[in-house]
Amino acid sequence: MDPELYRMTIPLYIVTLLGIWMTAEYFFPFLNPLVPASDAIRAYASIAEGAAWGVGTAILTVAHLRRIYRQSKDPFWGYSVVYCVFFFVMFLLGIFEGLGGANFNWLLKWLIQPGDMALYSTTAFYVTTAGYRVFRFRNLDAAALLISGMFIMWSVLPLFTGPAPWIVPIAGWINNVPAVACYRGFVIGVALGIIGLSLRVWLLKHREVLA
Amino acid sequence: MPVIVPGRGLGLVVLVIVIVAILYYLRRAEGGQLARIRRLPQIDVIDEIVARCVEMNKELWFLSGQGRMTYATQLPGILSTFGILSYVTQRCAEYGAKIHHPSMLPLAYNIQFEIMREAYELAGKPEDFDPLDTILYIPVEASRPYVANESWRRKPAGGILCGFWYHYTIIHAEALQRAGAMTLGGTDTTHNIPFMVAANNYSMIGEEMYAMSAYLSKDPVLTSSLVGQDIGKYIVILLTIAGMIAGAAGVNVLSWFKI
Amino acid sequence: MAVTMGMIAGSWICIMLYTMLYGDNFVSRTAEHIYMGLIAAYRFLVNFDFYYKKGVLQAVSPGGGLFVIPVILGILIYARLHEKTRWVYRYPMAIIMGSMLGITVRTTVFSQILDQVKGNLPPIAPLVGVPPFTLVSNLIIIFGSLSAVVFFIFSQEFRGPTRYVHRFGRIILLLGFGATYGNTLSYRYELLAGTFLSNMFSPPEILPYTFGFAAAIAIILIIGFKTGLAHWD
Amino acid sequence: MTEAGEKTFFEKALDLDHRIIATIVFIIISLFILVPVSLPFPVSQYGQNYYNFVKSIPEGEIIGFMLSDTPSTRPQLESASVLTLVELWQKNVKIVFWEDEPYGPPILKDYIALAELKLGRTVEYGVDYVDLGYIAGEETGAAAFLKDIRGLTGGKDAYGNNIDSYEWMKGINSGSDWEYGFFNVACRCTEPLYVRQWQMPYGTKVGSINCAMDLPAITLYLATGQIAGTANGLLGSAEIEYLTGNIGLAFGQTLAVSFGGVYFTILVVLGNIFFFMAKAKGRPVT
Repeated sequence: MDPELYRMTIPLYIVTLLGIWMTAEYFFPFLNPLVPASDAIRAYASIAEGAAWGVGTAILTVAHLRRIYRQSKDPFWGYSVVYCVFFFVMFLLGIFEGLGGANFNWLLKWLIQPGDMALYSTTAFYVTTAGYRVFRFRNLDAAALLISGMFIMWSVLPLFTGPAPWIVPIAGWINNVPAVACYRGFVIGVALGIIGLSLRVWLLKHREVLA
Repeated sequence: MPVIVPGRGLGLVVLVIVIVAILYYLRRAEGGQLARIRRLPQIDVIDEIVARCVEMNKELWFLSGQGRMTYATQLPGILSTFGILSYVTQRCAEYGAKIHHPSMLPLAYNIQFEIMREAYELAGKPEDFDPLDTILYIPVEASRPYVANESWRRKPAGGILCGFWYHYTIIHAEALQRAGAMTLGGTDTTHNIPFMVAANNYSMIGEEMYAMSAYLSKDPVLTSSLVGQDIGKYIVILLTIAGMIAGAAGVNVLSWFKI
Repeated sequence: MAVTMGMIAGSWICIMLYTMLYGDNFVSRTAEHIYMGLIAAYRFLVNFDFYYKKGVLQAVSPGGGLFVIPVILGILIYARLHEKTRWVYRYPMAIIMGSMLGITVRTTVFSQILDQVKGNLPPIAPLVGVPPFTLVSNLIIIFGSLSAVVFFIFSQEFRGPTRYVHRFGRIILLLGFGATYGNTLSYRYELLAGTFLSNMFSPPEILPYTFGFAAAIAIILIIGFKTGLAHWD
Repeated sequence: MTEAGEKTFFEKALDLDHRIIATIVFIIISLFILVPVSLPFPVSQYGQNYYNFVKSIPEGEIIGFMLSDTPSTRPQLESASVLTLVELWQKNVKIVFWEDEPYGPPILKDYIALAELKLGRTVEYGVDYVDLGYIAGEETGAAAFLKDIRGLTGGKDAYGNNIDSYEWMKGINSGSDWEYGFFNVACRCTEPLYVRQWQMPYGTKVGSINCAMDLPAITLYLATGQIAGTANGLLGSAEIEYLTGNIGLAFGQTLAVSFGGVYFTILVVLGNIFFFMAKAKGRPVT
């Protein structure tokens, strides 16, 4: 038997078969007896995904261990030590203390969660600097971005709407008319793109989706 | 028992028309009649970015977004990156540009790893593929400081961002911009496409990103499938105008959607 | 409320992570690796716990025999790590991808195409019997969204009059993007203020620790940049 | 024209270093949070209506207060809730609390402690307020509770005392026994169930303390007057702080966000001025 068959072709056909089945079952009632099976397959898929995190995490850790091992080649190996210390502390706490353990939760509550909030809020800085770079009257396109962006921002800040209450209806109009039109067109385009891509995958035209 | 679930008839019709149109144009293209397709300028941008990286002897960064493959709304965006990744990696391997891909997708990481490894093998340079650096899994939350710091240090000359994105968009795109990279960004997420358009030098908006994988495929036939998608757009336009006129004439248009 | 070690740790990690805005330096690098180590382990544990509880435990429990399937699928992903069995991982991938892609296609047609068309039609966007201003707005919504659809057409070169439709579609798209940008902007400032408040400034007793540490970090960074240990450019 | 290699002031200003921009954001945000200045602050109609509603409650009235704040929404809603309590207790209003969220009871204790600080006196359990504890069951639970309080709670409060031991509680057994009520619903993003289960059947005048993202869901009820007023998220908290003269964290936060917006506006205006100045000098600018 050609190894290509069971190595590549059969998995690709599995994608096609499952895809057409799941789509058809939504439209045709005679496929209803198969619904429990397809629900089960989706449940199995999300359970199996849980196991997938191990591969990437292990390789990341190995990459850091390699940096420590090859000290001389990479001047940044010190940081890898920091990574490994915190990784193994968290990992071992999780294993021995369980996910609800006191120390595990302490790390979660006082390091991971504030860190996540801090990182999320850094977007404020990036949005400001990007805005400074982009919001310029270069041409009509940039002007469209600039005008609607500024009006919408002013409309939610009391310091602007106080002295100039007429901003609010303008911003409301932008939000309800051009923005709606924009995302309607955008979403329809995306939907057709999704159908086209899925069909190409099902027709085995995108073999790279399974590498 | 009805043949079709009530209320889903119109959807099925639209879906079938689009699928048949795509199949028709694909078959016609396989018969030698390639459809005329507008060339997207973004394709040349990808080549330009790779060329810039080769010229400056710096890295190209590929960022494939966040999301999980088990969520139906996020999967297509992730799938669309595979074609782009395959093309970019091959180009980089051929021309000798280094590519770095911090992948934030735990499951798709496996596929992306194999895509990149195969692309390097195809280019005949498997030794250039470093499994611990060319592609590296970075937990998605930690990718924010990672990209900001690491791009500042390595100063990549080019960046390509695509896939499904959360608020990370602006951080990653701005970080690459600050490092002096020329970036191309695209996503299908409504909340983050504005930042892709604003912060990157070039952008792929929504469907353009999906079309990209057809353009970049080695098989020129695939671009013809885009004509099938256009048929879907014409259906939308026709349906809207017909509904508008019928609605103005007093017809209850909503009943169309309950077929 | 007393200041605890935890509050100080939370405040300090925030300050350290914020230094990533000042380019690559040892403070932000250290914070990055602390954070990455913790989050990598945490994400792995949480997801593996899900796999173990929903998969392995259910499989061994009575009546859950079929849950052997996801357990095996999960293990097969790891086959990739060995050169000879590399191809095996495609099977779990194919099952995950296939089942989810079907769901996407079937819901996309309704939520992303038909519902959007419905939104352009009466009674949601009526054209008859409405005040003139609403009529104009509704016409802009309808023709704006159609122009935005036209913007994505690939099989036409936009020359002649169609060029203007294409252009109008682009302007509409950019107006919408600008609106989201503006909305997000104020929300992000609120988020920043909220983070400052909940992690660094409250309870007020923590202020000396926060500002003391921030000052120390600032001094360290200035020394670093002056001596060239950290790179300004 | 300057020499080719040398950048004009405008061009330099156009590539203003991002770190300077970021540092100023840091300074603005933390300054206004820590040192909120009292500026003439435009109070929205929502905030004014809510304040008027609180003011309209007569001295010594007995009211119902559903408090289900959560830790994540607390930064937004704390000020509005605490200051409402302060205003009420200044008028010796007696409050019956209950919570439909497990997070509610500990947060209530915090809020009462904070209100005591602001009030300058201690409030006494059983005299100023009674806590009926956590009522499970979301909408059905709330409906049953409002129909027959003693039936659902067994006549006991959160601490197991008989509620009839408090003289003023004797006449209270259903939603209709309160003329005024408040609900703090945190972020539910749903149609407000307390309008359906409390205001509509019993005609109680209710005020709402909710997150800003819930506003679209309740504007309808505000327009019809079914909700008498809303303290709408952080902005609502800031407005109440401003109106009651207790300028604090929420006001500072709103001020910080507003000044962040002012700063961004200034940046964009300057960016455009520099852009056209540089362009006028005939230099290629991006």
